[in-house]
Amino acid sequence: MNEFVAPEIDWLALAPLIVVLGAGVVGVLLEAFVPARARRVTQIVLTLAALAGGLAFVVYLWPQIVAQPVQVVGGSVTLTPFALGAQGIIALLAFLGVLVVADRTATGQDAFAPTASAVPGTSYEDLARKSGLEQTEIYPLLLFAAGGMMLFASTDDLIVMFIALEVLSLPLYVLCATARRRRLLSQEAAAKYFLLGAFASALFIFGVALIYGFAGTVRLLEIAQRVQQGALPLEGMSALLVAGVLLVTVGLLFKVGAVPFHAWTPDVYTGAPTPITGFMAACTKAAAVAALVEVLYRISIGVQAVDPEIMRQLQVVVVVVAVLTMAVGTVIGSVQTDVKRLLAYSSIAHAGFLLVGIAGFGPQVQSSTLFYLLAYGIATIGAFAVVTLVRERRVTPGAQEDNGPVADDGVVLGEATEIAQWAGLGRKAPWLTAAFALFLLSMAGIPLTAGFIAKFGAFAGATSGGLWWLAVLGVLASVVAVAFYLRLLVVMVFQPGTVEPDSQAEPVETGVPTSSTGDGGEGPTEGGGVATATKVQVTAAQRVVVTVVRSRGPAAVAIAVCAIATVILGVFPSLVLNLVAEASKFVP
Amino acid sequence: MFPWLTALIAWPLVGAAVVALGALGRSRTGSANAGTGLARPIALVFSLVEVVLLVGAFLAFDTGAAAEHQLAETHAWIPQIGTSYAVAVDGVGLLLVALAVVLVPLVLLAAWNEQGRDEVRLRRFVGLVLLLQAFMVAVFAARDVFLFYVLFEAMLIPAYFLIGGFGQGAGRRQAAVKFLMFSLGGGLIMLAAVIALYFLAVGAGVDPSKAFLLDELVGVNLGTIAERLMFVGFFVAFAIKAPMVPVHSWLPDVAGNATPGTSTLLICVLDKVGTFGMLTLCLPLFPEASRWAAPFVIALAVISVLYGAIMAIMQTDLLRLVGWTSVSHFGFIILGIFTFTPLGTAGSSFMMLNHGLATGALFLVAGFLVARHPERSQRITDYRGLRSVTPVLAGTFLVAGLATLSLPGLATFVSEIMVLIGAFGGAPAGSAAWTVAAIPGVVLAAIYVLLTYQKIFTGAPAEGLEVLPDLKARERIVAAPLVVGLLVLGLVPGLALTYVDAPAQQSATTIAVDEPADAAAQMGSDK
Amino acid sequence: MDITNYVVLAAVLFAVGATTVLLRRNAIVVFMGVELMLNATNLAFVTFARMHGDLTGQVLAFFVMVVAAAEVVVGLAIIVTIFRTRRSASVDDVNLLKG
Amino acid sequence: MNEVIGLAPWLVGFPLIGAAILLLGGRATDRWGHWLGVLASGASMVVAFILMFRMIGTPVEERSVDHHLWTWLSAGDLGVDLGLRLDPLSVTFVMLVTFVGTLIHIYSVAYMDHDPDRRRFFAYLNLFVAAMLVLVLADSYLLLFVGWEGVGLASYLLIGFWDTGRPSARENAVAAKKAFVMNRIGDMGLIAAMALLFAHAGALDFGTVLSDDSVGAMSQATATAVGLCLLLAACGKSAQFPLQAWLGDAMAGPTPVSALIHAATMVTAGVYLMVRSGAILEAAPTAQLVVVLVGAVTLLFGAIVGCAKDDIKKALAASTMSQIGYMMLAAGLGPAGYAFAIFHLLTHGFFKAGLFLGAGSVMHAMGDQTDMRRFGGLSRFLPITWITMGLGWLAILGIPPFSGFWSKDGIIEAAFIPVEGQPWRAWVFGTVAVLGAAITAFYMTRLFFMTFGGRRPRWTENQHPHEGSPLMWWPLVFLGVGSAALGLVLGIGGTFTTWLEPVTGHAEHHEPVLPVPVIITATLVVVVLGALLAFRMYAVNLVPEEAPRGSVLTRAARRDLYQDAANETLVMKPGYGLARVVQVGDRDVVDRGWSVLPQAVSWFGGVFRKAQTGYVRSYAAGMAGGVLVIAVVVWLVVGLGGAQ
Repeated sequence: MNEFVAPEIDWLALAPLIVVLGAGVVGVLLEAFVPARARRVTQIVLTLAALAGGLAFVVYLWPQIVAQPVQVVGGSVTLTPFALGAQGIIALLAFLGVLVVADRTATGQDAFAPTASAVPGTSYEDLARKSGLEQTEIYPLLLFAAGGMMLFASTDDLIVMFIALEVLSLPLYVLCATARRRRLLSQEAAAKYFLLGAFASALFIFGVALIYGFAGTVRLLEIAQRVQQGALPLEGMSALLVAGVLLVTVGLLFKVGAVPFHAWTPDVYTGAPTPITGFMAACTKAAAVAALVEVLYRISIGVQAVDPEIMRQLQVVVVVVAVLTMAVGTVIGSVQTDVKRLLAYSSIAHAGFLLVGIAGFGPQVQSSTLFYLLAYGIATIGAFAVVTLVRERRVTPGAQEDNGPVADDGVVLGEATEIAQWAGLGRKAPWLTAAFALFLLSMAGIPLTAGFIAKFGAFAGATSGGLWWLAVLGVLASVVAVAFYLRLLVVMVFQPGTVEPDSQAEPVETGVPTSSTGDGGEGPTEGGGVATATKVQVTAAQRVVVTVVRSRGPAAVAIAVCAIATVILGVFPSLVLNLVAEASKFVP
Repeated sequence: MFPWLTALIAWPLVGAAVVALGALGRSRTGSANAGTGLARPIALVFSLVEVVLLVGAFLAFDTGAAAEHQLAETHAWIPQIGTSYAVAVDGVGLLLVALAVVLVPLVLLAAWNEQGRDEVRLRRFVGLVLLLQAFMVAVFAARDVFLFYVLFEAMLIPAYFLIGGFGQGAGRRQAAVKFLMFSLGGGLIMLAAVIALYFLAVGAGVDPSKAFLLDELVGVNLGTIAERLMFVGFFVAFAIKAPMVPVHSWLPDVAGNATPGTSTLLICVLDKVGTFGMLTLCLPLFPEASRWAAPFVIALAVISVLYGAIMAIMQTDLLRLVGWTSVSHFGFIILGIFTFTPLGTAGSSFMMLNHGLATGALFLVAGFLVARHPERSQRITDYRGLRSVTPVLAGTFLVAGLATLSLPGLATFVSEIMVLIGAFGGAPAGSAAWTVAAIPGVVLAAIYVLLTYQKIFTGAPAEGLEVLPDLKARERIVAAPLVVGLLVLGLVPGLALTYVDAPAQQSATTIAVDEPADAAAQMGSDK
Repeated sequence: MDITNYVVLAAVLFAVGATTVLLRRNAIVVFMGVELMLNATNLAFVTFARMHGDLTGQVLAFFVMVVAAAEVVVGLAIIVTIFRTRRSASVDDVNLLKG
Repeated sequence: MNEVIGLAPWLVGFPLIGAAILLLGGRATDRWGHWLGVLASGASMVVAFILMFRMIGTPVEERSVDHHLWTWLSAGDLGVDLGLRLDPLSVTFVMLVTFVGTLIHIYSVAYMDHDPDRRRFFAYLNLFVAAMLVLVLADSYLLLFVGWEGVGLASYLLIGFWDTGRPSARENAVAAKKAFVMNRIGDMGLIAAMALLFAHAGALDFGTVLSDDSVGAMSQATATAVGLCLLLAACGKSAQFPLQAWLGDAMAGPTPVSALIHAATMVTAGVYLMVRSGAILEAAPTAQLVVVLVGAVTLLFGAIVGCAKDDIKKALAASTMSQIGYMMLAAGLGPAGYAFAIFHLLTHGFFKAGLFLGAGSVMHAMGDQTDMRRFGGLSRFLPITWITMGLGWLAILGIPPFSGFWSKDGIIEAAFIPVEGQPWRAWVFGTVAVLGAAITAFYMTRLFFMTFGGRRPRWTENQHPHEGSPLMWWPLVFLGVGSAALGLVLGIGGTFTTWLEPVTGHAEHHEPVLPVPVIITATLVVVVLGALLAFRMYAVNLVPEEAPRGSVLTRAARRDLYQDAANETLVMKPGYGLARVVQVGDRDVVDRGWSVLPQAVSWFGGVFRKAQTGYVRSYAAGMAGGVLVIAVVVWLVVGLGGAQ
């Protein structure tokens, strides 16, 4: 037999991935060896360091990859400037996301359950809470997810892509289930995400199988090559390719959150712990879109020359999905009453805008997509970070509503996510509101924010591909999207906050299974994260007011960075545009 | 050469930054620093220095070549998408910049006591005003389509907050949303056209790194259909901004709910971007499409003239009324622009300035009036017989009203008559007939102005209004420059016409360059 | 026997799995449907590998198996947690989040 | 001429400065403001005299001078200078305006003595004089329009002078607004005329537009259109049919205002415009005919209304309307009529101002009473007023040798001049003119004897009529002398006609259809008959204190022949209806139409969100269905595309 040949591996090119994933492994070990008190700090430091390291390696690698893209491990990792750019964006966004995750706020509690496995409302849970347990495993999970995403965006091999998909998804499923409050919702979100995610994975991998059947390989570039050369094992079975690519695309579109594979998005975004939602919305979208672009474009390289028919079919798929996504995202978004849900639909709408750009199959799409992902990700993480700070607080009658950090009386509860509850926020927390408004404006694509340059790029992409009518549709959808961002803005900035115990009178919109209802009267001792599936029930003597808790630092830093970046990217985007323009090569 | 335009743009930004320091702090009424703060004086000083800068710009401007775009500065901004920071003004642009610069200190003075004494709130207010000013100055100076678009949209945001956050009507939030939705809706349609313009221009051989520079784009043949589509994209945005019937619905709500100062900035300056855009973007970029659309546009313009005036007559709310009069006046401006005669175009350009002064005066004086009412009522019928109570206020109101109805001797008359006389001989089909149809607008104007004056100032003083203070010194200082300006420009309009005449000649020439022969024949038959 | 029959079988199994996902209420059974889809894929991989005469497909099947196993771990954990909270494993009972 | 032309701007300048000082000076000028007003007007009059005498001393062909001040408006193809044109026509007007104006200023010092706002009154009066002088001195239609609207503004301000603090304040204000708005309706005509003229000649100055070249090149249609547009303007300003309704209400202003603005000067501006634009009208016979028709109709209209009015000022206002009808009629007759139109304008300016000031004197004496049925027998108490008004009465009746005879007779004669191809015209309009003279005699005699005649006074006990101060009656004397003598001075030997010839052009002599002596005699006969009838009814018979119900015609005339009702029905109501339609349309169609968009989005949002059921299985079904749908779409689109 052949002699074993040690594979030549360009470890340096793998460094960003190795750092992040390796740190994840280390993090798991830390759980075992570091004492409980120091565990959280250690984990945070490790996680941030790993992501920063990953980012540093991306920066370090950048010039040489731009000069010469490489394929590592036999093409399993194909490091093109585009992929590297995507890795960098994911690492950066993950870094910001982790900052938000790490913030315990002035309440001293993070957003995660002390023990996620405890049944909500049981004495075991109370005990865990009282003894101050913390689920520090979330940090390695985050690292795994981030690593998976980075790999997802930088592979040419469909099976590696599948594995990366699972590596990024599985931690997210778990993370979704770990919310400290409203745990029923959290668990439900996890279950839905998991079942639908698994379903989508199955579709994806079956698509891979069909492509394999058609081309005899699962390497995109090889497929393209073989199609071009006509060296196909099964002649005349291009239907296999179309079906395969369709299914693979569906798997990716699921992660992107495109209609009609979007249904999980609002539910999961709402139910998951808010910092995780921010992380997920920004990073997963970045990874999935990057992967989608790679798959579609590499396939298109192959089929464009040989079979324009298939090319057209591909384009039709993207166009149809883009139109549906924009329409559904904006239209349903316009009737939402929950901030997180609204942001979820906003993320669907943005998936649509991204697809508009991609559908053009034009030459600048790679760079404009990367810019879009960055702009959108920054605004999204910032926005969800703000959501984590707007809380309900239970006060006893007669207590003054104060908007400062936690006052002595009253107990800070979960996030106040009803839009109506955000009334008067501008008065309570002007800086926070200003930042949030900035994120909304960026998402709305108002000029002088990053979102505008991004949207311009996307629509320009469609127009350059001849799909000017799609750009017009995108513009119309933007108008609707603007409307719902504006609604939130109006409530925050212009409406006076109500001091009346409104939240008590508000109908509890979700059905409350009695077994899991939080305890109304019996006051949980410190901090009182009542494990409840729904809005907090308060007794008549108490009322719930909306308050803004002070960040302990990390989240504030994240918000500030996001806000500044949003403005800089909007006013002076040249530098970043230069970078992403260099990244517009994804074929090694 | 000193970068006058950049200075004019940057200076208010600096001012906004200065007053904004701490503007986002907590708002607490009655705190120690209430009313003692420096926000208003600082902003006023900034806006006055801005006037000095304006004088410098005027001195540096060569009136002999008013059709040229002067004081030009061009720097690459986002070369990847071919956009530059390119600013320059011709005579029209300079006058509109002047309008923006001059009105801001007056508005600040007029609103001196309007926003209460909470320092934080005041800082926000004056900060937004200065920010808006910077954007407005920039948009009139922009010579890059992308830059123009960016500013066109960006200036909506401060305006939006000024309406929604500082307005005095109960419906201010809805008004702000309506304003923003209409404007953004139009703006986004324009965005599609802007993008298309870029690709078509690059396709037609324009250097991609300069593909948004107006100077590069003018004269590029884009193809008839594409040109028309893009014209529609631009025009819709401008028509909404202008505002033109039937996309005017946001205006009365804004006028009725914003503070008079905000309305002044918004309607007297910001909305000029609509007509300015038609003049400096639509016409030179899409000459063929402009000619194609002109009959339709003229018809809509004249309908706006009459519609706005009729609606003004029917109003019961003083500030809404003033808003409606603007719909009517903008109709005249658009009529002048789209009949492509040098005289009409010059008249429209001049009218943009005059309307700013006249309507600004009317808004501000109406604001003074409303501020005197114990309940700050805007209902016209809540006032009666104030001529004997506040004679100076009444007189100022009347002068502003007469300027609104274009009384000869005031600047507004000169521009209106230029538009009418010019438009009558316009090239597009039906110019003459539509112009004649617009003339009754002057009668309707007399009705809405004098009816309002009659209701508010004549008869026996209304109960509770028997004793009101007359215009204070501060308020007189606000009104005086506007009134003097209207008078001086009415008697010596040459002061301003020097600036608008040459651009108008050039614009009319450009549009007529490849004028087909039948249009000339049309012109003859109209006579 | 024609080898394409295996491909057809794989497709049928995949469809059965998908139908299971769509029709069954019990979360465990739904998840089993997904597993069935994955295994149908495995069958397809192996069949195609045989058709192409290379080993890649067979190797890929291993990857899929591993992934399926990992999914089981996480999935069952989530389902069990929910079951413990709600005393029900029906996917139709978890619809607090909607709209 | 040229050495004094530099003074011309001061004609306007003095009153304008006066007005500015009085308006801006505020209360500080209250004590001496009225004298400043008089001074400003007087200074202007002095300048006017200087200019007139210089002009008389200038050869005829050099009497028309354009004085350029500065380039006013230069844009596009239009260049309009701010310039003054001095020629016999404008100087005539200048004299009338400044002389009568100054007299009325002086009169007002006393008349407005008790009014706290006297300063403001003088400011407005000065403003009016300035604007009126701009109107007549302008050397272009555009500048004329400035004066045109300027006098409208002054008129508006003065009609509504008492717009607060009196029971009738609101009515006064409404009257003022009505005057301005109806004037504006006329102004539309002037704007349209300017647009037409600019389109035709590319200029708006008289020198170019009215030149033979320009007029000669004008098509019949254009000339007619311009002529009719100008006529519309004249109708508004001069209260001619159908825009006559504002004049009666305008009597709400203080009486000196009625005398100066609504009798002597402003309302005659329409005639000035017609005469000034004579060249164009002559090129448009149709327009000329309409002018004559309007004049004739108004002539009768005013006369009939005048017969029924019991309010002395309204009766005089109707008379004014009627007299201007004469002038308008004359102005439509071409060069033969122009000079007499202006001549009548001039004499009318004197006698009508005198009559109004006399009426003001009566009112002053009677405590602001205007109802003639409450007067009677005043000749004993107000002898100066009685005599001066008597002179005015004789003048308006056209009794030789009083001034009205010279001018009105000229018009009547001109009306009888035949027009080629339309023989009926001379007869119809001549007859109307004579008939008008008869009715005039009736109502003026009625007015005169109801006020001064009668056997017993009809006023109440506590009224003690007496003459006002000399400031009031001296102007009356001047005007009375003018009413008596002006015609004689200017009329004999056609002095005035010759004076105006450089402007109006030489009129070919045409014989009227009847011999001139016959016309004169017939006119005098009917005039005397009319006067005697009125004398019998109102001097011999007792005048009832309450107006009798009267005939249908009387009642109609009292209500101004239903002019307000007609306007109400024909214009205001439909107009308001239209405005309501627009208003409702804006709210329910346009505004609601736009709000449908967000509503539709919300509705769709509500529908679509139902698909988000919360059930995992439905989500999965959605995904599976989505795959199928997309596959089908791909197949359809591409399949159909491929089939092409």
